Amino acid sequence: MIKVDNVTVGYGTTAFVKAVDRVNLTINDNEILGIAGESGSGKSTLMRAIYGDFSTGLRIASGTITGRFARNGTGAVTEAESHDFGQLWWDQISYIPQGSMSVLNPLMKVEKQVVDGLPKRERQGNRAELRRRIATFLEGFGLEESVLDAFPHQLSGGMRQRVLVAIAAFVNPRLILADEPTTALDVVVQKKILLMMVEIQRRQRNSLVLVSHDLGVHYQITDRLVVMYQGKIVEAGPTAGIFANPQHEYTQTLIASLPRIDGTRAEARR
Amino acid sequence: QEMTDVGTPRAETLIVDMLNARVGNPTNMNMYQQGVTVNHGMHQLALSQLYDIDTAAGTQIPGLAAEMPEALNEDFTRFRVPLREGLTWSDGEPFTADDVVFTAEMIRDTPALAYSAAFIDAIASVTKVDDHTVEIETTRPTPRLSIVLGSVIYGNAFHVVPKHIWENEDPATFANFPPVTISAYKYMDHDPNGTWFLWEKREDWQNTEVGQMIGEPKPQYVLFRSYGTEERRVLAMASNDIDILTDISPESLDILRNQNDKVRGWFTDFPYANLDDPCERGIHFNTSIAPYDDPQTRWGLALAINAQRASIATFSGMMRASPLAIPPTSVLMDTYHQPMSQWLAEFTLEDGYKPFDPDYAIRLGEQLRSEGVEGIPEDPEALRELLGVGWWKHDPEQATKLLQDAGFTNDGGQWKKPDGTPFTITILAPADFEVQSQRLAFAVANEWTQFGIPTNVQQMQAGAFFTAENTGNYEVGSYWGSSCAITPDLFVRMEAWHKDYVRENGTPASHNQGRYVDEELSALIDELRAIPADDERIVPLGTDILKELVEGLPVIEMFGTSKFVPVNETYWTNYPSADNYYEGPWWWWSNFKFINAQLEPAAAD
Amino acid sequence: MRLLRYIAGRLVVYALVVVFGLTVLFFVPRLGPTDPIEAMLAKVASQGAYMDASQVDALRQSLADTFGLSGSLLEQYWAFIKRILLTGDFGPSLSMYPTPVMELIMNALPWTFGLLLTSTLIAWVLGNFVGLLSGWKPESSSSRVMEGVAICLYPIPYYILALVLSILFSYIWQIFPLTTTIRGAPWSWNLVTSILWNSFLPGASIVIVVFGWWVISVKAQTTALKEEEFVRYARLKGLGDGRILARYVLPNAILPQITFLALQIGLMFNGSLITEILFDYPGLGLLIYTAVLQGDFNLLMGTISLSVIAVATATMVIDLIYPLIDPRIRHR
Amino acid sequence: MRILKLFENAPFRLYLGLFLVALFVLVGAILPWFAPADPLVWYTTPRNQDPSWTYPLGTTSLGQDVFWLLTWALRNSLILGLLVAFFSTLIGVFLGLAAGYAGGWLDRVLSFLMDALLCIPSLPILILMAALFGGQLALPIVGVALVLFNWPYPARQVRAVALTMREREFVNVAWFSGESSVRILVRHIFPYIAGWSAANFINTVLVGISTESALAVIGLSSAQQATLGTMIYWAINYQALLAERYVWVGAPVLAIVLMFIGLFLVSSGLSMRSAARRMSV
Amino acid sequence: MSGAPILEVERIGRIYRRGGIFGGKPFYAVDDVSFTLPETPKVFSIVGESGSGKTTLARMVLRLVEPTDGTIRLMGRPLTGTSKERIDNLEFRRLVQPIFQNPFEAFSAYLPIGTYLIRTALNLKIARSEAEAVEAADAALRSVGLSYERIRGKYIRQFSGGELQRISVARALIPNPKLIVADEPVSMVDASLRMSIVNLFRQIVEEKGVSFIYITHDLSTAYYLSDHVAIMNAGRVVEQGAPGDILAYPSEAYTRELMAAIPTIGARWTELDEIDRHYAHERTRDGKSADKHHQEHS
Ligand SMILES: Nc1ncnc2c1ncn2[C@@H]1O[C@H](COP(=O)(O)OP(=O)(O)OP(=O)(O)O)[C@@H](O)[C@H]1O
Ligand SMILES: Nc1ncnc2c1ncn2[C@@H]1O[C@H](COP(=O)(O)OP(=O)(O)OP(=O)(O)O)[C@@H](O)[C@H]1O
Ligand SMILES: [Mg+2]
Ligand SMILES: [Mg+2]
Repeated sequence: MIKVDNVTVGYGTTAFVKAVDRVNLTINDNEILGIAGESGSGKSTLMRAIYGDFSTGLRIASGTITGRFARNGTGAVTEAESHDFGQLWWDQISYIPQGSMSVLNPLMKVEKQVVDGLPKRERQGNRAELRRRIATFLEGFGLEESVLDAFPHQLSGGMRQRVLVAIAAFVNPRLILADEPTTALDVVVQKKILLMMVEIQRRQRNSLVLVSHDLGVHYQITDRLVVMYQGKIVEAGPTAGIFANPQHEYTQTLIASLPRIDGTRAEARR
Repeated sequence: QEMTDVGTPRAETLIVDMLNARVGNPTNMNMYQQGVTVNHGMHQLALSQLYDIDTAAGTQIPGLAAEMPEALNEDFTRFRVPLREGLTWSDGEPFTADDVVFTAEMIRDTPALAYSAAFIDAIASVTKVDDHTVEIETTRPTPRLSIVLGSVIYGNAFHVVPKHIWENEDPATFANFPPVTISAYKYMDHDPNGTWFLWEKREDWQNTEVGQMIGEPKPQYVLFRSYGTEERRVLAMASNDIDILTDISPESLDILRNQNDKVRGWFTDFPYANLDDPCERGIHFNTSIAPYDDPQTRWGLALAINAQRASIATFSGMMRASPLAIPPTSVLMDTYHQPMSQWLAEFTLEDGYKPFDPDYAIRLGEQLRSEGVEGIPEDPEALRELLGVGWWKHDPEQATKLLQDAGFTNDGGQWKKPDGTPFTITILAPADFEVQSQRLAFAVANEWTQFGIPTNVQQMQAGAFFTAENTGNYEVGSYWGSSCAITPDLFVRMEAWHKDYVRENGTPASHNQGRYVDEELSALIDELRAIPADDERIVPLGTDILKELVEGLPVIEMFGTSKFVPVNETYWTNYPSADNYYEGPWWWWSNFKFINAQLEPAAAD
Repeated sequence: MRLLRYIAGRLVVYALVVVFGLTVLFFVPRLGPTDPIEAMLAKVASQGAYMDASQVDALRQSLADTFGLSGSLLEQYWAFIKRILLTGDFGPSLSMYPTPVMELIMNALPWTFGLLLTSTLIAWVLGNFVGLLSGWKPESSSSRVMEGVAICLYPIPYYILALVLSILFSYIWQIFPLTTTIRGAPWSWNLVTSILWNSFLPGASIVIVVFGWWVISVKAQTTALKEEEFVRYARLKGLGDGRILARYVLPNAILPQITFLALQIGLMFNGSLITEILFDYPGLGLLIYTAVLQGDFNLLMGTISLSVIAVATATMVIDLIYPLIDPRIRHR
Repeated sequence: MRILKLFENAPFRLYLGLFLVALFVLVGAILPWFAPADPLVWYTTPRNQDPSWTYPLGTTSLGQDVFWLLTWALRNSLILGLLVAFFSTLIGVFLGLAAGYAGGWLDRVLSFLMDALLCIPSLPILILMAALFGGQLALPIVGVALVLFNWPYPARQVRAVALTMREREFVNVAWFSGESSVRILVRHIFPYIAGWSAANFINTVLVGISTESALAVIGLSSAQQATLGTMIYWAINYQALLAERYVWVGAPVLAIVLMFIGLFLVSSGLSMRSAARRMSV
Repeated sequence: MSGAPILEVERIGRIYRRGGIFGGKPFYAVDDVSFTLPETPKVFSIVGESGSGKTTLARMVLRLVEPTDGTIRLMGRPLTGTSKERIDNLEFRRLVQPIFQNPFEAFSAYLPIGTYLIRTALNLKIARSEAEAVEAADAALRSVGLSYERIRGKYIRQFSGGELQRISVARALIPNPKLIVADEPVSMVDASLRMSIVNLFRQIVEEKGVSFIYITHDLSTAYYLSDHVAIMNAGRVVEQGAPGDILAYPSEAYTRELMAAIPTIGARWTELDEIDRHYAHERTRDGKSADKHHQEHS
């Protein structure tokens, strides 16, 4: 679906700062692709480049990102470069930005923010009907219908995050890019959201790219995993394979360092 | 046909600038109430006084009265006042002695009217003799009853009211609107916000004093209106929206003449202004406060002034200088200034110094001519007549000497008072209600500062200004005080200098705000008080008083007031002017009705 | 219950503010050097009418009695506060005795309110509009020109601006009248047009100046908002510029301007003073000015108290309704 | 439009603004010392001259050299405007911060004061004070009065910001770092409103200068001191505008406008630059 | 003072209001919570889902929020109230230091980060001069694997979250406090750093004798790090004890739910299988994934 071909991405107009270095990556139809990596390794940057969001001073220095989208129903195929993805936003691709506590308009009720930006095909029926569909959809995330009438600040962080995932998924896109959608949420909520995302992916049979630095999350839901380190992809392959047999040193330490409830405790090492 | 924006034909409407700007309570025309302004035509056209003033001759004339009052006893306390016959009120009722008597009693019986107290203080009784005669008794010898009950300058508070209207009203609350009027015009319309008032000529104008004395007034309508700031008034006249303007600055007149060739001042040429205003401008002292209590100081300060420069600074030289304590109007110049110039020239200060400079006008004339001003007479006498008989010399050396004699010291350019403190002066000046005094204050401050005494001007709004002046809360001030005179009889003007009126600083004084005590002067004033206005001793006494004032110099008198009062001849002509001097140009006085009656419509081209 | 407590608390503050304002207003002029009686006498004297000294003294005494300026300052103060708070009566005007102050104010008020309120609102709307656009697209040349115009007009001294407007539009091109002449039957179309006609220049002069201020402040606001996460997110949702501006930037930029508007009402009364003096416009400002000049205590109290009360009320009303407009405050 | 493009550029704005402001400071602070004669004194020059080499901006109807008069006026107005702006911003920002940060009774008292002062229209009171202080306000008194009426504006705004700042975590960190309340206000919270304060400062400079000129125009300021306001006052008094002596009345007006533009460019340039610096890695 | 427990929390509670246009109805965010931190340095974890009152509790200990009920005693002396014994601000800040959740919010964007460390050393009288303060800061930074040289003159945007959090820890260490209250210190930090920070805590407890209140929703780090765990739900402590005991044999259903939500490697959530089963017949892919899951479960 998306082909990232030897791409170098960075920031700055005068002095170019490299953030993603000669990366090759393919996103297939109907899969959950995980991206792991330490902070600052360029995960978000890669996501922005794929989404085609160049508003932050992002620049593709070399290489290309091309996409091929088959429309639901008609099957018409659109091919484009990531620079032209703008026209596909919130239609073929949707995006859950990182650190999304403040991405909702404080003066708009949640319902409006879900509807705002919906492609035509998803706007079937009258307002009441649409609302009911959204409400049902949200229920799947453990959110009551009343959330629709709330202003963002009335929701807890976990609720807001779920709303964001819901907004991005309700569009029914071919590709969802989720940048750390569950970081900073408690595990109970995290689990709910992850399950929901899997469920949606299975139903829509679209593609989901999930960025997370929590390997446990990747283990649970991704089909394929990419590990980034200092702007480069150091390891890629089916998730199970990587956990079974990590190749790169960084991946190995990551997996090894995860605490387990039944495992050793720091105190015990005394 | 061209119409005004109040809906009258422009050619039949005379538009006059309203003196006190907008009227806040336009539907109250009860002139006896304290806060009612009647400068919107009521005073000038619709009301009438018992006695009015002929400003060209400088004499009082009968108005509603048929003749000047006749004293019935030696000590001037009883008078017979005959009334004009054949007058009617604007509602058709005849005007009789009953109206006069009613008015007097109404005032006396209504203490809520502020004027009541003043009236009772002066007038003991008014009684009817017949339908057209009353007798008046005063509370004290009053040789000049016509001054107490009639207009000398501007107007008088005593207005006869129609008995048949007022007898059923409480004068303290009665609004008198729309008013029943006695003179040739009646109320027609007004702006609810008080920006304009429209008056219409009465059909029975013959039954009015104006009709009897002058004839039919030509303007069918007279519109009094306010245009606000000076800029606006100037623009309005430049665009022919106003025919008569009250006071403006010389610069404004200059602009008007450039913008519109139908606009003219009192003179067609230099100095444009009317110089016969009966009030004089000068620098006043609170003579009860050191160091201004010393005549030496005052004389020193006078000689430190370059009057020529001050004149140009104030009104570009368009002023008539006066060293005497009366305004240099044509009438008074003939009576006093010219005859006294010999005495002035020989007058010496204590140290033998002769301060008078008879060539002031000649030198100013030269300077103005050199600055390119046209129309300055060559003849020295004509110049003196125009710019004044002379003024005090500008002599900084003598000024220094006088000040040092008075105990001042000057070390290194810094003047110190006799008590050793630095000598600085603050001149109290009107903030924006009297431009000539205000500018004069700055001009004199400029002179004194150049002489070496730091002087600043403290401008005050009217209310604060008069409070300060009356309570003596000032040292040096620039305004007329009570320096107005129009007739050769100087009583009105000089009475104010009597020591009886001196009050402590802090207590308001009604006269003699300069708190000047001069025994000889007061004795002369006592003499003047006792004789009537037509007595032959009037002028010699007046001369003596003026000499006394020159010696003591409680005021540095400087210039007569120049009135820049332009008219626009597009719609009306035959305005009074220097060449056509049938009245002075005081459009806001009660005698305006006589001017109005003599205007002619401009020939339609 | 909490709602009532909140409102009650706000009302108490409101009352205190008003009383504080009235107190200042009571004492400041009385500490001043203007004695209304002397001012009144001066008015008589300045017209040159002759009265001899004993007559003047008699007049002075009778004026003091009628104006009721007797008793100690504190007594006058309590009487004043009681009278105003209980009856809203400011007594008679001193300089226009015996016309009641309330009557004068009521005549002037509609003019001032009509002129100031409309022009302030127009300026607010225009200013917000232009400020929003130029903050949104600072690189477009039209927004730069607008900003430039606003910045150049805003600092021009008001007096000069008004004067130049008059010269241009009333004298050189005689479009608008030089002075206010309002004619027409009550409630007639003529009256309305006449009012609009006469108020245009004073209104325009206010709009021009105030407009500049709004442009500058709204532009700053908008520039900051553009960086907000939710605006960027809206863009990432593929929303068009118009939509983002209308639904995301505008409401967030406008909200703080609403509180500003309340403050602006206070400045409005300042502005009215000069405008009305300049255009000879029959409103409160001119009345205040007259009152100051004449030392007309009662009128002064009446007019300024009214503006204090108006501003205090406006701020209070905005404080009270603000939670209804801004959901964030509502639920804090 | 290429010129306009330049304004996009923070340094350009900043430098142009600084240039303008520096020019005014230079003209106002240095040139007055070189005036050939006291420009306030009348008749040091011929009257009503048009601009020429000897009189670069012509002379007034009172025989004053407009150029030198302008330099003096600029000096006084600048001093007045800057001092008023400095103190009202300082007091406003500090009290606003204190009220918002401290909360409790201090907040209540200060908020009350702000609300109350904001409700009192300043111009009539200034006119009253003009009467109170003897008809004509000396510049320092005008200044004090302006400060008194102007500090509540920034204070109210800043208080609102401080209220939200109080919730920010870094304020707690600062407290645990042992910072005193004053230091927290000044060093930690203030920078967040510094840009806003600068804008307010600049606006208040203008308010100071223009209120003074409003007072002057109705004859209530100190007419014998040279300020931009009194210059306009005298020009209006002598009908310079109608008499088409545009330089006399135009010079002070243009000076006010240019000064404001200069200050505005400095403040917006500064905020653009500091934003750019914080964003850069 | 010796012998008194570092912290005694006795039946504290805190009321907030929620809902409604103005105010709303009151509810207990923290309700009747008691626990004690013994004198010997320990890590005390408080675990619970979002909104369970963890932060409120921590803030009461940090004196940032006034408790509505109950008392808190630090080293035997009251923390709140008006009594003379009450610990003054300076002393309190030398004894207790916080670490907050969001490292990007913990420092002003307008101050170089170094300032915070220097000021802490100076204000809390750890150092008497700038030079001493730099030394103290450097020492603290080195104990978290950084150095003063590396952070000198830099601003918040120039650091990663992990670095910032370590700087936060370093700052908190400067006064050698008795107690550090860390409110979700690692939830915003990536996995590799998370463990290094957690290990850092352990190391600090052991080497510097500092006690920790460690607040988290992540049971695994709590289990890994702490000596004592309290599980909170809806403002109450539902269960507390040694981590081994509680987590091995959770008596509360709530605790079990928490445990089940941890994305553990090697134990796939059963719910995922259900989803896959539901959509299995629709999957177009080769079915490898289904096999894969099978293998791992066996
Ligand atoms: N807007 C920007 N301008 C300049 N540099 C940036 C910008 N955003 C990120 N960077 C830099 O690019 C690099 C990669 O950042 P990125 O946000 O992609 O990392 P990440 O893997 O998403 O990290 P995290 O897990 O912390 O989100 C970092 O060094 C970062 O400092
Ligand atoms: N200032 C406040 N006013 C009103 N309610 C509050 C306030 N602070 C917290 N609450 C409420 O108190 C409850 C407990 O909040 P708290 O922040 O302590 O939970 P938490 O366990 O830290 O949650 P999280 O894991 O999301 O940080 C929540 O319902 C919250 O909405
Ligand atoms: Mg990222
Ligand atoms: Mg929390």
